[in-house]
Amino acid sequence: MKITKREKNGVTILEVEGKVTIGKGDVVLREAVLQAIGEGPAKLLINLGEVTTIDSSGVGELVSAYTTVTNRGGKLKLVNMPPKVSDILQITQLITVFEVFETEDEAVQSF
Amino acid sequence: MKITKREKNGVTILEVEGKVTIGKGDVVLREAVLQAIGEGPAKLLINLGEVTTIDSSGVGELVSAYTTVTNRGGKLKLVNMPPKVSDILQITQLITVFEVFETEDEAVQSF
Amino acid sequence: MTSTAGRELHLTIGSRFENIELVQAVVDDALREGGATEDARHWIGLALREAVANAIKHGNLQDPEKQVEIQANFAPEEVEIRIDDEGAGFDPQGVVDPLAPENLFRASGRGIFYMRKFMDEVEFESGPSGGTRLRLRKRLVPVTNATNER
Amino acid sequence: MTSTAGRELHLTIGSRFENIELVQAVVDDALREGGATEDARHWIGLALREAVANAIKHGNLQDPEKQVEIQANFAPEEVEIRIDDEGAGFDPQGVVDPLAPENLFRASGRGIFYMRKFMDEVEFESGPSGGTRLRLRKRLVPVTNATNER
Ligand SMILES: Nc1ncnc2c1ncn2[C@@H]1O[C@H](COP(=O)(O)OP(=O)(O)O)[C@@H](O)[C@H]1O
Ligand SMILES: Nc1ncnc2c1ncn2[C@@H]1O[C@H](COP(=O)(O)OP(=O)(O)O)[C@@H](O)[C@H]1O
Repeated sequence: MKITKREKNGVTILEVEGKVTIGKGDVVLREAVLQAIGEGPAKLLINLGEVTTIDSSGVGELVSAYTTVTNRGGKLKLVNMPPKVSDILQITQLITVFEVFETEDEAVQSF
Repeated sequence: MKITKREKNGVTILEVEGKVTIGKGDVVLREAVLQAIGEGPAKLLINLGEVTTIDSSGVGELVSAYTTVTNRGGKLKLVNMPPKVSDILQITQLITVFEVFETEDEAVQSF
Repeated sequence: MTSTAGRELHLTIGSRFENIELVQAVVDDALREGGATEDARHWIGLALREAVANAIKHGNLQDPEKQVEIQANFAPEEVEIRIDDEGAGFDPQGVVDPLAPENLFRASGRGIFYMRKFMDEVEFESGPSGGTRLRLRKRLVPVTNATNER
Repeated sequence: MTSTAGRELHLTIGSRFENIELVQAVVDDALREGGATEDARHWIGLALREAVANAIKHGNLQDPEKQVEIQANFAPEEVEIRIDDEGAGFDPQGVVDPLAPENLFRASGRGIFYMRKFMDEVEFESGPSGGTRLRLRKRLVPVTNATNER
């Protein structure tokens, strides 16, 4: 599991690669999100394009990241979701909670 | 396991790919050799470059091919042997039985 | 298709999350060699991950000395996987609904729900040593022209 | 390196050569997850293939109803694999030397010889049901300072 951080027009983009699963990937994601958002309201975009597996712990981290960012007056959005990841969020009715985009440009412009 | 047959300056070349192992690869190799050599004395070159695994049955087929071809007055040589395949033939002292070449050109010219 | 009939696989691991990788890899090999579809393998693998994660986390409380046992049986058109832990057991009736509005934003509580979605049957019982025994079952659709040669 | 300590793997297969792929894949997963070197995995995998091939061919005479059982135990620095078949057993003393000049051109008879080269210990015993029980053992060098592994 690997996360790369980039900036684009004031939006922080986290590119997530590999397994977002219990014991490792979930923790790495949590730390990357906390480090990326700092204290104030954040504009955070998570690119899930290279995620191979996500389990309920990984989903839990996405939800936590969403509530943390939102509670601080920021915005968290998702982009580039592989079909199997999208299925996972659909099943637990989270797909409607997140704003999800197909391309990074669309997503960045929406903030 | 896959075998491709080619001709070069009167030498029949069998390119072997994958697993030369009991139950499948060994049988496929045997049939390819018998089909390639026909009745008379043959010039047969086996290219082992893409062999991933060989077991004692695969080794046995190489030895059988060697004796069959030699008994009919033909020649069987080997080329492009991966280090792990070469180790296997070394351990059972077969490496000295076969004429082994590094490149196909050298091998073809030697017939 | 290679028949999976009569195949059994039994695996014992210490209670470390990293061992989930091994369990999934091994069961996935067996499913692939048996000609299961990519999709079936994916969802069974996810259910299995959730089950083993729960056994490690809630059952054995991550004590690496405590073991999780995985027993998989491959019938021609069904796979059954049994997961045993050495925990105190629990009552699955007490598990809350992750789709209830008050739970939607919780960081946990979706594992069993996912298992039920991915598998045909999910049964909890009390295991022989008092821990939880979980059975996962899924019917498999044979892939008629699967080439599982490498 | 992930520790393999305490891991056990048990596999039952019908006597078909194609099942050798599964056995090798599964044990290879366990070795890889345990941090064994590429080389160690390769040679152990080959020895295991020879052992299971013999159990299927000479032990169970390729009767698909007869089973081969594989039990692998992963200690931190050693792997032990036990292979049981349902055959009539045999006397390993009677096995001929494949390096003897009169045997060099034989098409068979190299399997046990290879096993002995690839593993540290190869032991044949009579199994509980009268078949052959074969034990393969190999010490593992942790990946960090492995130099001349075979
Ligand atoms: N093997 C187990 N042993 C004990 N309790 C368990 C076990 N599996 C699940 N549970 C209980 O069921 C609850 C719900 O599990 P689950 O739906 O997987 O969500 P989560 O693991 O995120 O809490 C757990 O919080 C735990 O209390
Ligand atoms: N599991 C077994 N059950 C019965 N006989 C066996 C078994 N394993 C090996 N043998 C005997 O030992 C001989 C040598 O085996 P091996 O060295 O593997 O060569 P090969 O299998 O090519 O004959 C076999 O031919 C067989 O007679």
